[in-house]
Amino acid sequence: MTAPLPPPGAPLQHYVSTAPFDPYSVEAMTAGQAKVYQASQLRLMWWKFKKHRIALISGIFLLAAYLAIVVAEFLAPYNLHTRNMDFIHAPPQRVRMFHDGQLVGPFVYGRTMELDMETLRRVYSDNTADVQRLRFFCSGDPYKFWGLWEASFHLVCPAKDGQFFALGTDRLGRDVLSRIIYGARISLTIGLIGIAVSFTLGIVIGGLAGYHGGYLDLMVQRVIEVLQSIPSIPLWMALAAIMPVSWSPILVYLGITVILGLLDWTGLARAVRSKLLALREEDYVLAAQLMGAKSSRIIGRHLVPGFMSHLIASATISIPGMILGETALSFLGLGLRPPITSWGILLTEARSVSVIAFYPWLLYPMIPVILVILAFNFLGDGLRDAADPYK
Amino acid sequence: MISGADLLRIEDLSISFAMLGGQIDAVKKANLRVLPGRVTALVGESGSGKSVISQSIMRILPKVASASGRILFNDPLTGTETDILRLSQDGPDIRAIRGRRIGKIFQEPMTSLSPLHTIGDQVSEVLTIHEDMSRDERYERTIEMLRMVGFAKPERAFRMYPFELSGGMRQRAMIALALICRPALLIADEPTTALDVTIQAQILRLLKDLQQEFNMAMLLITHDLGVVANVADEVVVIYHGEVMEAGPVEDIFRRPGHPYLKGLMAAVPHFDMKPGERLKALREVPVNASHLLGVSEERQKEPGPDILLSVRDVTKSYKIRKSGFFRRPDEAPVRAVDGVSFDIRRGECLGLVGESGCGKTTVSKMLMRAVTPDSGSIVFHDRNGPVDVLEAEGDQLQKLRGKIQMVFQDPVSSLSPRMTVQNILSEPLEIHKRGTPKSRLETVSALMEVIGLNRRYLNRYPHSFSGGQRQRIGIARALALGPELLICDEPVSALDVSVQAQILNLLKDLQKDLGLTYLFISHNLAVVDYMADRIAVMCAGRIVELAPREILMRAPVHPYTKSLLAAVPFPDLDRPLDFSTLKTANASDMRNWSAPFRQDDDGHGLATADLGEGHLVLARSNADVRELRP
Amino acid sequence: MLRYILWRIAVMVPTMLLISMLVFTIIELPPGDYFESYVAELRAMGEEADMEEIEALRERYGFDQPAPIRYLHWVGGMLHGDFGYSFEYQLPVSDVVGDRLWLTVLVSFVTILVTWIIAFPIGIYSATHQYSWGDYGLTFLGLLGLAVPNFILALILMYFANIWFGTSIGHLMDQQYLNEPMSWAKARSILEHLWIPVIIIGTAGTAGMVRRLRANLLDELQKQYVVTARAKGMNPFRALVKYPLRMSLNFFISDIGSILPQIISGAEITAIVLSLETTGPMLIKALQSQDMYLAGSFLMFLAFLTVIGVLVSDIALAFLDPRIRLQGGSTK
Amino acid sequence: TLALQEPEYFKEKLADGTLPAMAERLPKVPRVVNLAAMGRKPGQYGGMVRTIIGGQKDIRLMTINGYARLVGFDEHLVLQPDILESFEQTGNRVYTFKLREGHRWSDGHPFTVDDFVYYWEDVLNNKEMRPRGLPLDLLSARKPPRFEVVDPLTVRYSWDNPNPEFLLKLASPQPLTLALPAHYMKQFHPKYADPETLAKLVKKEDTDDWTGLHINRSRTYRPENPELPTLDPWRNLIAPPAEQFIFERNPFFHRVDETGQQLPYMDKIVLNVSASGIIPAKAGAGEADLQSAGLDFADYTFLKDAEHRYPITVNLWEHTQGSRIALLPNLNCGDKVWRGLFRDVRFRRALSVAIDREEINKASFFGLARESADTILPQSPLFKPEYQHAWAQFDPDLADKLLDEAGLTGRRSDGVRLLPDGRAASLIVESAGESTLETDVLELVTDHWRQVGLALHVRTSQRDVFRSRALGGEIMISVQQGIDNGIPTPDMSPSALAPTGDEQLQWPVWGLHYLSDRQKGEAPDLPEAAELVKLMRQWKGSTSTEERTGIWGQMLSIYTQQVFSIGIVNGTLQPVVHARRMQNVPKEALYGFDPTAFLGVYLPDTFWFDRSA
Ligand SMILES: Nc1ncnc2c1ncn2[C@@H]1O[C@H](COP(=O)(O)OP(=O)(O)OP(=O)(O)O)[C@@H](O)[C@H]1O
Ligand SMILES: Nc1ncnc2c1ncn2[C@@H]1O[C@H](COP(=O)(O)OP(=O)(O)OP(=O)(O)O)[C@@H](O)[C@H]1O
Ligand SMILES: [Mg+2]
Ligand SMILES: [Mg+2]
Ligand code: NI
Repeated sequence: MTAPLPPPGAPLQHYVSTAPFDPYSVEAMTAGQAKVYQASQLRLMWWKFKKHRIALISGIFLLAAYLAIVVAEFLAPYNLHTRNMDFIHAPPQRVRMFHDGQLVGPFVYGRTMELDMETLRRVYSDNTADVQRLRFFCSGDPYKFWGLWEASFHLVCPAKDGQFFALGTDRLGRDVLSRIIYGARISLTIGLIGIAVSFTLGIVIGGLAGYHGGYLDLMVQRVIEVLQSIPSIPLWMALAAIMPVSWSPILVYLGITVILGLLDWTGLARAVRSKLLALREEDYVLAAQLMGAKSSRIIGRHLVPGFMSHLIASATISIPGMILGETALSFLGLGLRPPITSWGILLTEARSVSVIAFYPWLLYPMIPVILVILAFNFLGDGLRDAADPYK
Repeated sequence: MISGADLLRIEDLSISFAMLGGQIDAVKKANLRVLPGRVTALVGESGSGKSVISQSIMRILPKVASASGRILFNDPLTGTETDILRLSQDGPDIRAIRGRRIGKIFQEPMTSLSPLHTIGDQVSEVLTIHEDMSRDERYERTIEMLRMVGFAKPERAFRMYPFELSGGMRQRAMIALALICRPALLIADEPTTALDVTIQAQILRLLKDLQQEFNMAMLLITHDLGVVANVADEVVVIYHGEVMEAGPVEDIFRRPGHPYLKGLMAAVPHFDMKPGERLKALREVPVNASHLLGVSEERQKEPGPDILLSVRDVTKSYKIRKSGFFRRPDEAPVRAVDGVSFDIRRGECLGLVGESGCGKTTVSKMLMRAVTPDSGSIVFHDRNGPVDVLEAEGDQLQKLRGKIQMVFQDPVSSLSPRMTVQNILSEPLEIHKRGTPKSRLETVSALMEVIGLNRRYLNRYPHSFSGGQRQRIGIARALALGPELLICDEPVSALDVSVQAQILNLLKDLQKDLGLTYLFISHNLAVVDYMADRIAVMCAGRIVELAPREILMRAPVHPYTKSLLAAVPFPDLDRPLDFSTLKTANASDMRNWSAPFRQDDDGHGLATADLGEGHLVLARSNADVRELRP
Repeated sequence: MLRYILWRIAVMVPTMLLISMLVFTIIELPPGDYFESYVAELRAMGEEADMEEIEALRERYGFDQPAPIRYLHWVGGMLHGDFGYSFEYQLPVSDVVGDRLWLTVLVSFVTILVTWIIAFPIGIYSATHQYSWGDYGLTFLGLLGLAVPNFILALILMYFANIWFGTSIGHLMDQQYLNEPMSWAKARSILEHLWIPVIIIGTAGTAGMVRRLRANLLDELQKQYVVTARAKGMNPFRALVKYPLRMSLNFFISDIGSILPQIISGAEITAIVLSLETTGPMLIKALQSQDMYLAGSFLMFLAFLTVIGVLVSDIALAFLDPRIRLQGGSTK
Repeated sequence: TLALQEPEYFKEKLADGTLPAMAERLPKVPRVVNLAAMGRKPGQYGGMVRTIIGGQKDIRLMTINGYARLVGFDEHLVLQPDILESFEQTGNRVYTFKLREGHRWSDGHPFTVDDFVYYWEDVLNNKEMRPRGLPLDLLSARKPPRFEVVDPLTVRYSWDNPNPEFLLKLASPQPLTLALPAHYMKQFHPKYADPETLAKLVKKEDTDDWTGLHINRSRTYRPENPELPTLDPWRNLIAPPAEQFIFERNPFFHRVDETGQQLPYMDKIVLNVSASGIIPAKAGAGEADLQSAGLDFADYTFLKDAEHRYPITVNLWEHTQGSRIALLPNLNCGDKVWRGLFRDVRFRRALSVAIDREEINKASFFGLARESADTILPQSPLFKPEYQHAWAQFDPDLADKLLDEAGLTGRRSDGVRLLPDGRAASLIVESAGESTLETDVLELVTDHWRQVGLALHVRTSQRDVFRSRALGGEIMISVQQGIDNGIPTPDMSPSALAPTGDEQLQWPVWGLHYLSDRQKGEAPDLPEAAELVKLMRQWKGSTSTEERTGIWGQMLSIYTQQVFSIGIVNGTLQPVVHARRMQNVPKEALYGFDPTAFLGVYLPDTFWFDRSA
């Protein structure tokens, strides 16, 4: 029942609703509302996040990627170091299902290599008589799982005495696919650790400077200025010079991560600081202060969340920088060294015109980089939306 | 009178919000209309969907909202009828209407202005968009408008930033912004909540004038039934998104039909209330005060020093900027607070009233040490001895924070936009490490209950609440710690009278049960009258009069107090405001005051004169006390 | 404000001093000195070096003195415009740098400009059309640029630009214009070559700008004052530019200081791959061969640019946000 | 007599008389290069050659490739007078040089004995110029030569002790200087110049004193000073710093071909400074007309492919190094245990035979290289197959046995052997990480050595600091190329086989001892190394080729048997790109710094553009 309206311009009649009225009646909560009100904030965010399809897919993809690096040895058809001197610079092999019109299951044709002594190129051709069926959950190249346990169990292996180079081989005849899978270990972690370091520093230092202002700010600003003034390459070179050479590759890797993180926080700190300089004048900050909140709490719970979108965007944007930042180091001969590998190293190794002209499959490590970066960004989008109270 | 058409006709308007856990129907099939040149008042409980309706008229609902029904706007200039809901979201058609044909005063003026642009810029911008004017013309027009809404120095206000203005001043800037294009329809969402009664009267007058001169119609959303009685032609009463009662103002006031409306009328605080009389709220929520706030028994028993807080001679001035970026301030700084002294006794409620922009908020912030005074002292007399508020550090300060709490004038900006209500309310407890996560959740739920908000809102963010709901959240947060002194800066301005009654009763109960002390800042004199034991009147940074409630209300001495009392609107059709007297008197202008209260030319400054019975008044230092008595 | 600016400028002096110490440490840090490198290099070419001669050189350039004294000498020299001597080029540093400095500045500024010109519209578009195909598409493109390492992008662009357009490999201009004074033809040749490095260096920055601008705008677009602006009847685009965009500029402005060093750092490797006539390759080479005064001068120059950038950013920030300007000085 | 033909290039100058006619420009007896006899074709004048250098310093390639020397090698590495009309030597002690009459500097000023005198008296023996005395190359048994002007065209240098390296130094790619254009240099010398003008010049150049100025202006190896008169085939026109250097033909150059054309044929050489990384790309894009520097075997495929697109030809020349890549165990390593092992020949041999050279050859060199110890090439008259095969076979069992014998019997759980003191045997190899080739080879070697229980770690640092670190004993093993000159004749110095220099990373401390004439470093305490030093001294004192052949044989035998450096492959190939129209570029040749001076001994001044092609 609704209040009637008089025709346009006509005088208004006194209308009184006759529906029963109980001031205490509160509309009963629906089951949905009950669930929502009891939920924790994280839960709420998860619900909101779930609605973002692409973010969800990205999240699952990343999760899978991180799971994959745990069992890289198992997933990779070959060992990281396995070389095939007879299959140097072999182009990718196509996985086929049908041979002579008959379903054989996944297989590849055997390869024959000829040396073209005129151009000094290796010419590969498929030998269509040689059907090499792939094996699954099989025993193949031996490896040391996590460097600890000897094993030789693989998800997929080439036929006995056959080859399977899904993404081709490099200049030492190593399987590109396997190397990409192994490289994910470093590439997927270096970024996160680096970002964790740089974001912690950036937010804490920038936050304190921005929130407190005054002399603290002045000092912090000068430190940032000084750090920013030195282009990163000389800094890397200098830091790499300090890094003890007797370090194991793993330590070097950690060192590099930390270096990347240590050098990356300044920009963020400045952004945080200048944003906080403005935000700290808001009433809700004052309110928190008057409640007796410490600066850490004010920065962490009130100010930084207001800046979350920026932080998420910055973080997702920094990830490629971290994954690839190490390539710049490798480029200068300062980065990771074999036996460790990473996507960055794989790409650095591919840096020549001949690769682009003749062996483009060596550039395939770019694909996981792109996928991961896209995934992180969409994930970031989803997180942003989930944290956005207006959604 | 009947011009043949409604200026605005809302038919079957329903508005709902898509939220996690199901949608919220904020407005259900509402019908209402505004006649040209007439005022339709929309009254209703806090959270009943008034603001949402007003937003839908401008097509500025948030993205999550969806509206259905018809909103017909009949532009008297062109004579065409447009269904606003059919227009494209931000298309040229709707843009031509917004700001020019329909002006809107937002409920929360504090946050509705951009912090990065000057007031002048934001106000004159409307002209830039809709009128073809030169820069100078725009400036002139803006200055004039600012003056009309009560800025004493409009040129100065023109270049000020919103954060430099007091709450009332921002509201006036907002009004100026809405009116500057002389719209055919003004949607005023609680336009005078932050204004003292004299300025409120001035604004109401201005609106009336515009109404007459330009045939401006108005959709007035307000909780102040006094204002309704004074300006409205038709009234629509809305409750939970549904229209409960509608009719001409006469019918509504003289023959209220619906129990809700009757309840509203009954809940209005009035000046003739007997001591100890309670307001009749629509809903009574039983409160176990000590349990709610977790206050220890000892505190209730132990009396402590009589004076809780003493303020001596505090002064605060702000620099004035010239328009240029590089120029140094060359005018004398403005004294926002000028030599204010007073005491707050334990367990009392000290009312603080005064002109908008006179420094009330500044004073209260100084008590909290949110603003550092230029000079003066503030001492908090704790049970364990006095604490110098301005000097306290570390642990002492932390303890003090727990003992003095504040309800902010602007509820929107004082709530962290990215925290849910639950987090907001439990935060003070977390900071002071009270209780366990579970007990905190209980406390929070209980708090929600006493302020009349449903528990199901716990996981919502502040922006999704109505103005009044947010204000209550602010109150609940201030109460959470069970402070000894609660500073309330306009705590109920956004609440309808029934909820207001509920909240005021709660505060009273707490005062009674726990001996809470209040500094109660309000423009609503009836509320102050109901709450306060003593009342201080501020004007231009000074306390001009301070007296126990009865004395001040019945026998005010200071001319400013008198004019304040004279400007109170009553929710009674038989006691209309006399706009003609109000027009002439600029109540806060010292020159309009009688001689003993003016600063004279031969160097006699002003000093506080004691009239006995705790009645203090600011008068010329050589004035005779008897002379001051009326 | 004027006082603030003067004060900020005064603060730059100790900052620069501090930087100079850091720079000196960095160029001193690797073991050995230029003369070591010199011998090593001769040896790499199969040549032999006369040890006695090298000792003499060492003495001549004061390398037998302790580091602090050399530092003072170096800083003192710089103060009156003497940037030292490049061992590698056997010329005073100021002679070596030549065109490279302004070519670096050119590449950097064009890159920054292009970045902005592309990033702003796209950022605004992405924010206002969140989750549209355009948003996804542009995001994808931007991230693609970000995901491909600069040197690979450089190689690919260089290779295909040569094959398709016949652009000569690398460099900022065609060979015949090297050493030539500026002319229209030379300017054209520079423009023809400039796009490759600009794209390469710019891609990463653009994507970052777009994403961050988008994020900030998305936040601001929800604010009440935007609703107010809409209620005024403002054109949404103009409203966007005036209100939320200005708010979101905060991060952007605070970044100004670091844009230049970032661009220049990002450009170093690209410059090496493309063999650009900019300071990058020369700097890296100088660092590697420990041609310390040359490296030091470059670093100090870059540092100076950065410090100026930070100054500009600080002042711009104060311009932008009155809250910072009027209350920023206070301590909490 | 020849019918002289003027080059087109000087037409204008000849017309306006700024340049005298060719007959006057040439020495009375020019050096006539008989191209037909060399199997080449006489050419035509003209053309500009574009070439790319990896850095400004590389303009020294012009001096190297130009290869105008007082005495120089010919294609068959036989010493020939070049700038000199003739030379004589007696007992490797007395050297008499006869100049060509009428020979002129590139500015037209006569080149005479005065130029030798100036350099000897006012530069070499000037205390301010050379406070530490003469360069080592001019000393024999620490004593300087006597310098005499025999007649206006003849000078003589004579020592008391034999100095067999003297002529080799003159013929080297970085030649020993004996003369400077006195007429030009005198303006920078206080003995001749007006003190005030000189002071002004010094100030302008911002050098501390006149010596700096003099050094700056007289650089011949890096022809940076366009004003400095030269005897090279081309002279520089551009002063550094520059991104491009242009060299034009020297009108007074002393060589002619048999048809009476003055060499060089090609008028101009343009050197573009580029990052070394993109030289292959540029060469493959037809942007170089003659290019070898900056190209590597790995670029061959790309360059060959570019032949289809651009008018270029790619040839493969053979490197002259003893080993393209060699591992040098530092016998002066600071770590006692390691030092002991490195000095144990069994250990060195084990390291060597553990390497599967065939795999490396296949992977990195297409199987075209020669698996070999670090020694001389078959092209050398001194070559014997036993040097090549000495401990260069792949025999992991033997390696295991040798290692066991050397005392590395203990093994860690992962199979890595334990040192006598209980540490794991992990070798740290220093690499400059400059080329992927090095990285690849090291990666393979890592695997090979791992098979015999040795762990290898690669540490990358700047090559620049190798020497000082090796001297300080900080380096265990380093990777470098092997012996420079893999095609020696008995008359060439065998110094690379003995500890004679501190840049020899297998024994820098001993090398320093020899280099500083026993002043610094330590004497070799390994008998075989000491023996090598002894033989080296013998070679210096010997005067007959047979004796030298004998010494060479002994040294090569010791060096390879002792495996002082672990060679991997040699005879690797170097792509040399040239414009298809360019004639006289040998299809196959030897390529190396020493002794061929890269292209130098093949006389690039005789290359020419065939305009009809
Ligand atoms: N953005 C939003 N999202 C979800 N719910 C909303 C939103 N805005 C308002 N609401 C809900 O809609 C209802 C009506 O709100 P509205 O602001 O119109 O109330 P109101 O009548 O103006 O009250 P008040 O007098 O307190 O301002 C409230 O229950 C509120 O919680
Ligand atoms: N940050 C500031 N900078 C400059 N002036 C300020 C600032 N804050 C307040 N003021 C000035 O101080 C005066 C007092 O402001 P205050 O907010 O205390 O008024 P109020 O009494 O609370 O008014 P209202 O009732 O309208 O809220 C006003 O004139 C205001 O313009
Ligand atoms: Mg409202
Ligand atoms: Mg106020
Ligand atoms: Ni140094």
